Amino acid sequence: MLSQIEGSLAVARSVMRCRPEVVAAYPISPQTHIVEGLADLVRTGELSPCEYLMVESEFGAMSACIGASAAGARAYTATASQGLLFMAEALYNASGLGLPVVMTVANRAIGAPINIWNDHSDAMSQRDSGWVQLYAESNQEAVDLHIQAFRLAEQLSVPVMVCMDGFILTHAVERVEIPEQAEVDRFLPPFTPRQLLDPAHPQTIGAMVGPEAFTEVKYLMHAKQMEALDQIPAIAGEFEASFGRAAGGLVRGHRIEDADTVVVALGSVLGTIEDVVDSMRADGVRIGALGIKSFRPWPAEEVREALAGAGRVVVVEKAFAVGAGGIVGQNVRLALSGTAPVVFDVVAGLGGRAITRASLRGLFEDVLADRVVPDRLHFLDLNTELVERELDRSRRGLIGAHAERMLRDLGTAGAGPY
Amino acid sequence: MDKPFAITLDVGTSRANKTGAWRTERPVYTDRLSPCNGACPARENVQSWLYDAEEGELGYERAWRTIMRTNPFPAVMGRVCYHPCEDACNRGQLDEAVGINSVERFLGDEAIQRGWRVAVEAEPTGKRILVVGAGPSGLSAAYHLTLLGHSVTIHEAGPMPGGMMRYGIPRYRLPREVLDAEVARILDLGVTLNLDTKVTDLTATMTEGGYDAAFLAVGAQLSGRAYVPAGAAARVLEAVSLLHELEQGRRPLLGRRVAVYGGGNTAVDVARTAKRLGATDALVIYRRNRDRMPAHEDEVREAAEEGVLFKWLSTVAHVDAAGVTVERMELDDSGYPRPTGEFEQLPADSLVLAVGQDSDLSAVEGVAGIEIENGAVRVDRSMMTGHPGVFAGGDVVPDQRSVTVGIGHGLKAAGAIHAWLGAGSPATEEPAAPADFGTLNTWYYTDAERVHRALLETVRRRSTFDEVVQGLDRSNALFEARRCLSCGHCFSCDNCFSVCPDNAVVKLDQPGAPYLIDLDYCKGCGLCVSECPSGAIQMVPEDI
Amino acid sequence: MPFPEVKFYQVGTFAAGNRLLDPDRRSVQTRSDRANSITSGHRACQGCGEVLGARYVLDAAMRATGGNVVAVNATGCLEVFSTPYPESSWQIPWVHSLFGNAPAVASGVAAALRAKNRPDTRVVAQAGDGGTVDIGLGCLSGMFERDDDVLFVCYDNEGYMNTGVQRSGSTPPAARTANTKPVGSEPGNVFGQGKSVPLIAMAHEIPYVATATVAELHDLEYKVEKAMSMRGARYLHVLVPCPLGWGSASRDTIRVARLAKETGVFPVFEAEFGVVTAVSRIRRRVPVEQYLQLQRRFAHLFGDHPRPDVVARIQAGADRNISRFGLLAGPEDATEPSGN
Amino acid sequence: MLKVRVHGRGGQGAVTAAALLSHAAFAEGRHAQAFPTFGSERTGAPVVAFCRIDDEPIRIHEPISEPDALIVQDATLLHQVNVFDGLRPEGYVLLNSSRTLDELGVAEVRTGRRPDRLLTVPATAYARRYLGQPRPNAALLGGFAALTGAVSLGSVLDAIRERFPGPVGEANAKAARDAFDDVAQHRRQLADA
Repeated sequence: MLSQIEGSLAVARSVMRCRPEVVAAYPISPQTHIVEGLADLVRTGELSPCEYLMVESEFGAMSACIGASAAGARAYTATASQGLLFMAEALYNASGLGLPVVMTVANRAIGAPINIWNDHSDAMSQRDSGWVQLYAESNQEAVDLHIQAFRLAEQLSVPVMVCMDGFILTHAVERVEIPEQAEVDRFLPPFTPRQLLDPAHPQTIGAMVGPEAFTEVKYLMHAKQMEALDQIPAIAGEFEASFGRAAGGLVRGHRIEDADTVVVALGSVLGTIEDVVDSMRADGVRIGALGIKSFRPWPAEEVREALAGAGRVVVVEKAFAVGAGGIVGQNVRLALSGTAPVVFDVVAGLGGRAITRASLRGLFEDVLADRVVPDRLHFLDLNTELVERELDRSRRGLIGAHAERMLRDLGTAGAGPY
Repeated sequence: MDKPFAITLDVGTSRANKTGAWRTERPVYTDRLSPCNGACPARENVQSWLYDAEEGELGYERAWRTIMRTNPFPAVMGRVCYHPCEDACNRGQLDEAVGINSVERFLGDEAIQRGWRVAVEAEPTGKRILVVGAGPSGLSAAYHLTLLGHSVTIHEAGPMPGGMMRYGIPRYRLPREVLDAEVARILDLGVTLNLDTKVTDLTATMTEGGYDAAFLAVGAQLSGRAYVPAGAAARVLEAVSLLHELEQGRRPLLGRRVAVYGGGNTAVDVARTAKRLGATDALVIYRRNRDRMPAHEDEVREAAEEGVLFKWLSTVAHVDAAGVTVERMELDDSGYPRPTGEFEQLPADSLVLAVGQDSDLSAVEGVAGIEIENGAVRVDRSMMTGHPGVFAGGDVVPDQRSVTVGIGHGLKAAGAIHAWLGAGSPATEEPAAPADFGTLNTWYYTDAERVHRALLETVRRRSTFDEVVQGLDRSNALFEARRCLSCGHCFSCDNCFSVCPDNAVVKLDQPGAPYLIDLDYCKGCGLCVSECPSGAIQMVPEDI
Repeated sequence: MPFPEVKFYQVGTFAAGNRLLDPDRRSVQTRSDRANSITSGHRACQGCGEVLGARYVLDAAMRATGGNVVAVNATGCLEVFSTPYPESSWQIPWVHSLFGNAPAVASGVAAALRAKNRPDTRVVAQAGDGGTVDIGLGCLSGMFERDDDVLFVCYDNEGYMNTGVQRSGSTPPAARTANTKPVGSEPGNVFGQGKSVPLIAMAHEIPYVATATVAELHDLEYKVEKAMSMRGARYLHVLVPCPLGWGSASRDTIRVARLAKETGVFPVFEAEFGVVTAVSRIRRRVPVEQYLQLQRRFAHLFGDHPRPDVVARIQAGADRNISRFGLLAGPEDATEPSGN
Repeated sequence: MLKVRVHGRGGQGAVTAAALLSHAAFAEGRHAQAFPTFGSERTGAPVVAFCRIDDEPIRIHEPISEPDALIVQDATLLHQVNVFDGLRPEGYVLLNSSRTLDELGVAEVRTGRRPDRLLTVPATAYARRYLGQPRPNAALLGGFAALTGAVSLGSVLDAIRERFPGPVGEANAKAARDAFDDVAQHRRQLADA
């Protein structure tokens, strides 16, 4: 049904269509509207049978999902930011046990300093937790990805995270098509667990595994994610066939066929980037955009293939590895190793700073004009004056080649917005 | 279900891991010697028959038959035994000893009432055995020898069987119908009893009768000698003859004030009897104090209740018609009485001497090989005298003198005679380790106060010969039996099965062998041993 | 009322069973058909109190539910010694997730069973004291306050034994652990620390809270059976001596537990909806020394430089328990633990 | 694409206003995107919400810095924040006030702009009249429909009734209708002038 609806509520309805039997959640902005919506749906009986657990923490939320899933129930939760970190231990456990829990992450920055606005630091911090990570670029896609997520999770017995930008998507009221129950039921069969807590067939779940088999267990986890690289596009294709619209998949290109500059990004910023790309195309610039839909598993081959023809690759991401560089950027470099393209790492939209078309266009033009040093981390819309002042103040702490080079960068960067 | 590798396992698979390999010690089920059994002169397996009796109606007869394997006089024992078993009973250290004696009496009376009997199952051996004396020891020997298939003849000098059971123990402690019933049960097995038949020359009697072996058990029927200066007209009697007369229905003249000289049970019995014969004063004179008195404390207590008076630390210096002159004694450091030279006059119409008894050994005087020492016949460990084939027991051999001891001798001698006749080997089993209090885990025993047998009210005790001590009824006999701790013996409480952290105790549910240690898994922690209430498991080192 | 005394004069009340006792009055552990929820071959130390407690509790729960139990286990000795790949000692459905989340995992299992309308399958969650009173307390409180249909069992061996005997929130005062060594003016664990989770549980006013030890099997099984007859969040705190961590002889495990109760050091009671309803009275009161001297973790209080002052403080604590719970008087005299 | 910025104070429903507007547009089969300035502002603090309306799907996700229209729920904001920041020359302004722009001392906003697109409406007064409460949203949207024609009054009323079923919706609808007439008449006067 087509409706003008807030992203969070749309996701809540989509999750309802997936018939979760246990929802356990702990409130944290900007995830709250999703679980509030589900709580309502459970109370009104629209979602039934389903148990809604008001747990005492995100750690408890994920733990309850682990228990529910082990008991053969379809389990769902949602969180963000600090909450995701508070779950971290349980995330690894859910994936280690191969429990097909599905979780929405309403992406939000991580403190300190405390900041409730959007970026990808939370999800990126858990990129190695063994969870599949899918990124939605619109509320429609968020709705569609959840349906695919349950299918994927239960097909492979692997937990899946659907990432959607906090506030930007969760709180945006937009036109969204929410699938009918019958359609979803056709697409998503009932959950048949691979392991089950059942007095009729007792099993020991969660054994202690020593050096003799731990490597193999982890290898099999990895193999499962590699298998997901085939399942994700297959499921996306099936979804498009039965729902009549495209969503998900591994990567999605926008005007990359003949592009010699390709912007790589994930999440809601893609729409804005595509808008800039189109306007620059109108001016004759051969630029395109590549959206990463599945960050875990990392579709190295697909990325490599998509970027093969490009000379420049600009990775715009909403998180970075402090003291190292871009995270998506590093993965892109890995995918491109041994090939031509120059990769630019740009961090943007940290802690909710708006990523405007103006800034993006300025960035792309600078890149095209070789005003940006490749292979180094850049910060979009950085207040260079301010940081210079601050660095000056503590200059004593900054000596040595690396620090000096950083200052030089600031000097040059002072010219541009990044 | 295609469950994930390694993280999800099939149940119960750890049984493949044989943890028994960790063990340095292993638990072993064992039977220890219960203190009651160790203390019983009649060699009764008390723990075992109490175990049977715990079952109530279903177990009473089995319990009685267990007693009868060693002692043919349960009803008598249940009255006259001074029950050293109860003195030894571990429960005494917990609350109060189990009333073994009262349960035994209950079982004995049940048997008489219900007419339970034993039968000779052994094949006749064709051997003839002479038993001299139909007292506890002789009758016991006759009983056991008969059950072993021998043909037994008893020569009894007196007119009635029973010996000291009849002549030494007043009827108010042992009703005669009880004694007669148990004696009859023995005779009914086919024992020949010749009364008023005194053996004067044992070897002669044996040759004449063609006996293969003999058991001498004439007891100690002669009053002990004690010189007491007596004036003319002094009335002095001897305890044993007095009790004999009484048993034959005569009423000896004692007067209203009776003094009894001696500290043994006989002395007390005489005093209590005197009371019943109408004496207003019955006074027991003893040279030491109450603590050192040989008489059993129950007897002394009951006597006191009946009004018998005691004069401690006194010896009789002189007796005449006026009464008794006693000299006060004092105990030296070794507890031996010492004269003080202080004298006291006590009014008394008669003095009864109860200063011990001697055996009439004329039957064996001069028999080759038989040695007599301080009035007793020397025997070896198997109760055989220096004369091959001649055994002796009861009061004629140097040992404690009591009915129970005598019965024990009879049992032991019977086994020895049986062996000597080549029909079996003498019993030589290693005595098991004692089940002393420390080996028990008494926590597990429910608190339960002992039930005491009721006593006849003292008025009737002063005037009649009715039985003083009453019996237990069915319910409290069961209660008392169940107070037994089964020291040193498994009674299937399932503790070991329950407390094993490794499920290494297998429950077999078989009588006799209830459990088995599964050495594949037993780690040797020893919990089963510590938590066994009765100390019936012990740890033994593994040979490594 | 606590476990009613069986007036069987030999060993009716305290031993596991007795050949003459009606089978229904014997302990579940005496039955050849007991579940053996955790079976042989596990790697627990000799004389381990925890594995004993686990089998007692789960077998009783299995019997009470007709074999319809699902177990959730926190990280700790019990989990480690029972499930090293490729062998499991469990014979019932069992899941281990993490150290601090057993209560929440159990809540999830219970929720799943509710959603699947399987009310007959019951959930038992278990953890050591570390997983209960320390790292798991947040989740536990949440489970209590939601009144989820879970019986949570804490096997309290008073320390982090799996990691090498470190202090936990339930390590008693003066006890030696790897990080409370018997050195300094206050040797061993300091006084005034630690917490009573049973009382904390009572503060949630959940249907049932009880304490027990591995020394009194009937009492323990009675409490499990009672707990399984109820719905909602229930808490059972079982004292399980650890020969390794306590420095007691492996054969003394049950004896030590018994003394903990008989000294008053470990009060054994029941509470419903936040109110103490019954206490197991002390049967043969003994001074704390008898309890302490069986354990090397208290050895520094005796020996060459004895600390009667410290022992006196421990005795005082035991005496407080005795008067607070009325451990010498009848249950009706039990004074309310403060805070309720 | 029409880009609308709503200024208000926490609790006055700026976000709701933007959402209702997007619903009205959606009802007309158009694409609309309403979103708040995401924050943890508390009651009384100045807040902003946005709404984009277009005939094409809207894929951009950035705040609106150059609005085509402004809805100001609270005139006291005028001297606190620069509500007119980035307002396009041909832009619209609807101010909730019973006073005129001159009386409010913001006449200068007229310079280079069409005066008939810069109006005030006593939305709170209408709200008080029908709701008995100072909830100016519905009235402002009614007025906005009249001022810009971006959405029809009917769509606005539908959105309002959908959001607030029953009497509350009806009362709001009445306030919206009055504000619509008020603004429409006001515009005609200025157009004629």
